Amino acid sequence: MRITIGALLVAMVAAAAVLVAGGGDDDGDAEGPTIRIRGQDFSESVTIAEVYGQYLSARGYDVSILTPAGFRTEAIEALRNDQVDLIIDYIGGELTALAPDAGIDAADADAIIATIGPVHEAEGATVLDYSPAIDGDAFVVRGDSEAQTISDVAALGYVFGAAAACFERPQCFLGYTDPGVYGIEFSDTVTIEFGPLLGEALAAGEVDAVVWNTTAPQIGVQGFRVLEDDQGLHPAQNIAPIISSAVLEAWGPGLRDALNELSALITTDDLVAWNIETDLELRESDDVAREWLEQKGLLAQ
Amino acid sequence: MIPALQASNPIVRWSWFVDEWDQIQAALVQHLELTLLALGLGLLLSATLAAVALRYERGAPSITAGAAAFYTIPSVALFGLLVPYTGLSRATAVLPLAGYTLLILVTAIIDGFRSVPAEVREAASGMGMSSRRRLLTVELPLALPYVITGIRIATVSTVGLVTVAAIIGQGGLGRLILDGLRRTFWTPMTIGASLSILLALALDLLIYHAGAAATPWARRRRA
Amino acid sequence: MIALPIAQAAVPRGIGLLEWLGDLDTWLGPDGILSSGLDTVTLCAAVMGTGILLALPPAALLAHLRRGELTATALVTLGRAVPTFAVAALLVPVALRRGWGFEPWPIFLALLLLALPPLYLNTYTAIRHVDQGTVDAARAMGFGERSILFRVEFALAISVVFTGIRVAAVQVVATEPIRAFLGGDGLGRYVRDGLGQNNETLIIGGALLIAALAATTSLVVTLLERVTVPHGVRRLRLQTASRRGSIG
Amino acid sequence: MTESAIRLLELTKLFDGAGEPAVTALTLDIPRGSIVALIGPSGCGKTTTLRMINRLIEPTSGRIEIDGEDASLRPVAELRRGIGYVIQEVGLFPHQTVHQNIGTVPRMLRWERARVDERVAELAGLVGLEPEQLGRYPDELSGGQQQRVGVARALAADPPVLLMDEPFGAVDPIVRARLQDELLALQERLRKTIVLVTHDIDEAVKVADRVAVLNVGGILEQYAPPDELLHAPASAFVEEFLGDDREIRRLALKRVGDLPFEQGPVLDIGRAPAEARALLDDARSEWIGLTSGGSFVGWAHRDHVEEAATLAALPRELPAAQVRASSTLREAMEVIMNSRTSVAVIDDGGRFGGIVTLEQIRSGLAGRDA
Repeated sequence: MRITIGALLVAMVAAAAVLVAGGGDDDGDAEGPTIRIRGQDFSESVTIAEVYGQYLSARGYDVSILTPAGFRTEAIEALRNDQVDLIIDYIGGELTALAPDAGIDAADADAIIATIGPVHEAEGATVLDYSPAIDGDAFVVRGDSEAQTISDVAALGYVFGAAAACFERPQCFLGYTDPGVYGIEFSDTVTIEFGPLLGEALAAGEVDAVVWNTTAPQIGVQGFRVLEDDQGLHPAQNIAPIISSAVLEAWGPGLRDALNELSALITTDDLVAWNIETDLELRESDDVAREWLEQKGLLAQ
Repeated sequence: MIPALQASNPIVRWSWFVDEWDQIQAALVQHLELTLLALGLGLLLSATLAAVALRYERGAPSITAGAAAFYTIPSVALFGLLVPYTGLSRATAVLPLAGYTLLILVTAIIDGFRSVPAEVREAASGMGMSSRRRLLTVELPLALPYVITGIRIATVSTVGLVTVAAIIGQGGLGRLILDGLRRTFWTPMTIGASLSILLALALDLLIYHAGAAATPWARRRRA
Repeated sequence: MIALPIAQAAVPRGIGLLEWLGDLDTWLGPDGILSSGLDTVTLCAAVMGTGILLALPPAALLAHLRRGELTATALVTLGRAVPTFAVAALLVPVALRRGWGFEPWPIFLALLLLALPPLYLNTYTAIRHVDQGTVDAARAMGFGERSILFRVEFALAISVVFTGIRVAAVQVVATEPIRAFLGGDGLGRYVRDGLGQNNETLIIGGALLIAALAATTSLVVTLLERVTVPHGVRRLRLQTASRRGSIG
Repeated sequence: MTESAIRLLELTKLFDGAGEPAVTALTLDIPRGSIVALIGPSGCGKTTTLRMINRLIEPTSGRIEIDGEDASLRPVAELRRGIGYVIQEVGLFPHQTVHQNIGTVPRMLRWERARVDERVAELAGLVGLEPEQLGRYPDELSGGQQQRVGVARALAADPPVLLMDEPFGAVDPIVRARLQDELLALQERLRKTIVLVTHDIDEAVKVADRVAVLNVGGILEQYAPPDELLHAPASAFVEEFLGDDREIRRLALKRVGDLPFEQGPVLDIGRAPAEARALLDDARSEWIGLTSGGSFVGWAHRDHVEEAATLAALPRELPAAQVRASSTLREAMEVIMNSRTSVAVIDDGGRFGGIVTLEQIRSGLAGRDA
């Protein structure tokens, strides 16, 4: 009887040891290392990761699509710590994360790339060509709002809602309230977890304005409006792959070309369409990605 | 008042359950792995701490107080703090989870060993048992009912806590919950939460029966 | 798309923990620790009050009647296994759609669900295992059932009941910060903001504050117990309680 | 006196932080094959002394010799395995069956399984356990049964020495008396050297061959056989410890059969009434006892004898007090006093064995070696 429980404990510890030791997949492929891709923790990023992953996989690359997790901070840290090889991020966000005081025209995508490229390069990662697909910051109000531009909100005494990160960013809350930019005085602020809760809060009248993303499909469906960024505060938010330089080199120029080709094909409308499918039609990102790739004839290789 | 935002969004869409079985199964396995890892590590740490506490009586309150203090650190904060050091890795999930088991397990082990009647210890020594033999053949078996209860409580709460580790990409069933939250999609949320509860109950039952089989003499006491 | 960039303004990145905690502005003002802490304390007190009202009477009664032992254990295991964050998050959109707002209902209900198991189980276990001889003696002395429950069983069990209250209160205080992730504030705001801004000082500071409040809570319950419980009973801590699955 | 199995030499124990020693320069010879009781008030160090013998406590100074060998020089585990140890709380292992409990030391000594089984069965019979109880757990046994298991466990490896620390203190008086009798019967067969700690003077007097009375601080006041102890306390302390009724306790040490045989005024009913009258006059007795075929059949009064034609026709009264030859004098005295007479008939399985009177008992106590 003592043996039974002893054996149970031993088995438990042994299993734990095996699990800790295991986990890493063997890269048995002769051509290059496994390319690990991880999306961030919201549908669009997950779908994008699936699109890039399935695309590369169809082209014969050894790909592992990891469980989505975290946001930009975690994604960049994972790239630095060699826990992921390829991320696809929004360049405006990258700019505020890596070079917040660069003093460049944040609406100029090329200028952003010129700024963040060397920062990543120094840390062993390469920023590839950005896509025409844009998912920008959106200052969203209910359809019945009197405001047309963000400037108009200054007179309305709105309650403002956004995710925690927005409140400390010059291109977000700080910019809206900065007298030198929009100078809005909100009557109150609420921190809301990023995602559909923003729309729920807006619809319920808990807040009058939220910062969302331009490709959020609920904006149209729920009858909200995106106000014009008349002061040009929001940076350019094209998507762009950022890849470990070592992995890129190991696979040769073919990988760079393949990724650039794919990026060029994705449009803002595609992002919106994907988000509608995942968040409104409640379909799975991997299925959505596969159908899009099939439609574009990208899986036929 | 709110327009139909989404495609039909029942509490559980069973077709999703079938279609996404691979994903669900993987999440379940990962959940189980994380739970066992955290418990295994927690048990090792607790046994060590409890041994110290039992040997140095005066240290016992500080050890349990330390475990209690650790228990009050919000898991979200702890995961967040570890990410810069251990990344979005399994270790980031397992270390805090193991830490949270300490309060329950250390207390259980200490209680278990303290429950061994002094006269039983004395009889064992009086018969010429070495302290090692006494520990293995007398004290450990007698402490088992307490330890097993501790493991049961720790298991159930760890299974629940693992869901939180989804925020760092290691959540098992928490992944499904988070996915549902992200899209206000009830099905994965419901399935994730239900399976997590079922897993907890199943493990609880399993350990209970394993414990009962390992301590037949406690049958009457257990009542 | 919203980025999760680096904080610049309110709490500069790189500010030391002591520096942050040493600043008077950190403590006072509408977003200060005192006001946030009060928020948290109020909610937790409401949860505990409701929890005690909901859990103790049925637990005491069922234990007195010696019924529902299996139900108690099963319910409690179930309660322990329910992921609090999922429950709260699930309730938020529901509450919003019904016009109840972000707070306090979703987080209140989720925390209540967390508090009930230890409250119920410890009360049940404690009363259920009051020495039957003592109860019989009381009955033989002509105590009515009501007097037996209140003046004998509950009085003897009160120490273990307090353990349940302490465990529940500590768990509630330590879990309340998820509220900050679901449209509320309270002490969890510092952890939330710290995570959003990748600011370790805020995360650690926030976690420390919560842990400190939890420790204080435990102390306060212990003091309450000391004031309330007769000395003789306190030493009666039912050893069996912990083995039978109540926590403490 | 036979040779010593255990010798305590100037044994002293001073616990850390204690001002006074628990045991002070105690010297004691414990003869082989005898039962020695250590007795005294609480704080007299009797348990400490016992625990020093199997080195659960190490002495501060002094020496313990077992079979002439210094105990402190022997490996402690080996030493203890050769000494049976029985305590009041029994200390059975609750997670092991009775069988496993009894077999503990033999298993430690790596006996073969069959030999362990055989030994356990033998011991179970010896201490009066039923075979089906061997598979039970200690919790399923009564207190008396548990104590029997404890004794069996201590005897398992046939140790020459047995230490018993208030072994019967936790059971009720009836069971205690039975266990004491069983211990005596066991000792009859096994002839172990037994050191017994007790606080019950009756137990010490009943069971022990020699009694050591200890004062607070482990100071030896007297070491003597029970009868001597009771008859001649060596100090005021001992006298007070034994109590006012110590002489009465001595009655427990002697048996009716030890007294000189006395037929008394008893006749077979077949004899002539005249013989009876002569006997009554001789004995100056009011009553005459009648036997038939060697059995006592009743008492008849002198008044009736005067007129009777035959003894068999006499109206008879059954004896109010009866004892056996094996009864202690104390029992006999109680029986007689309860009967409101001054005489008891000795009856051993229907056979008349004589009579015993209060006067006889009193004179029996007078001399130490009566």
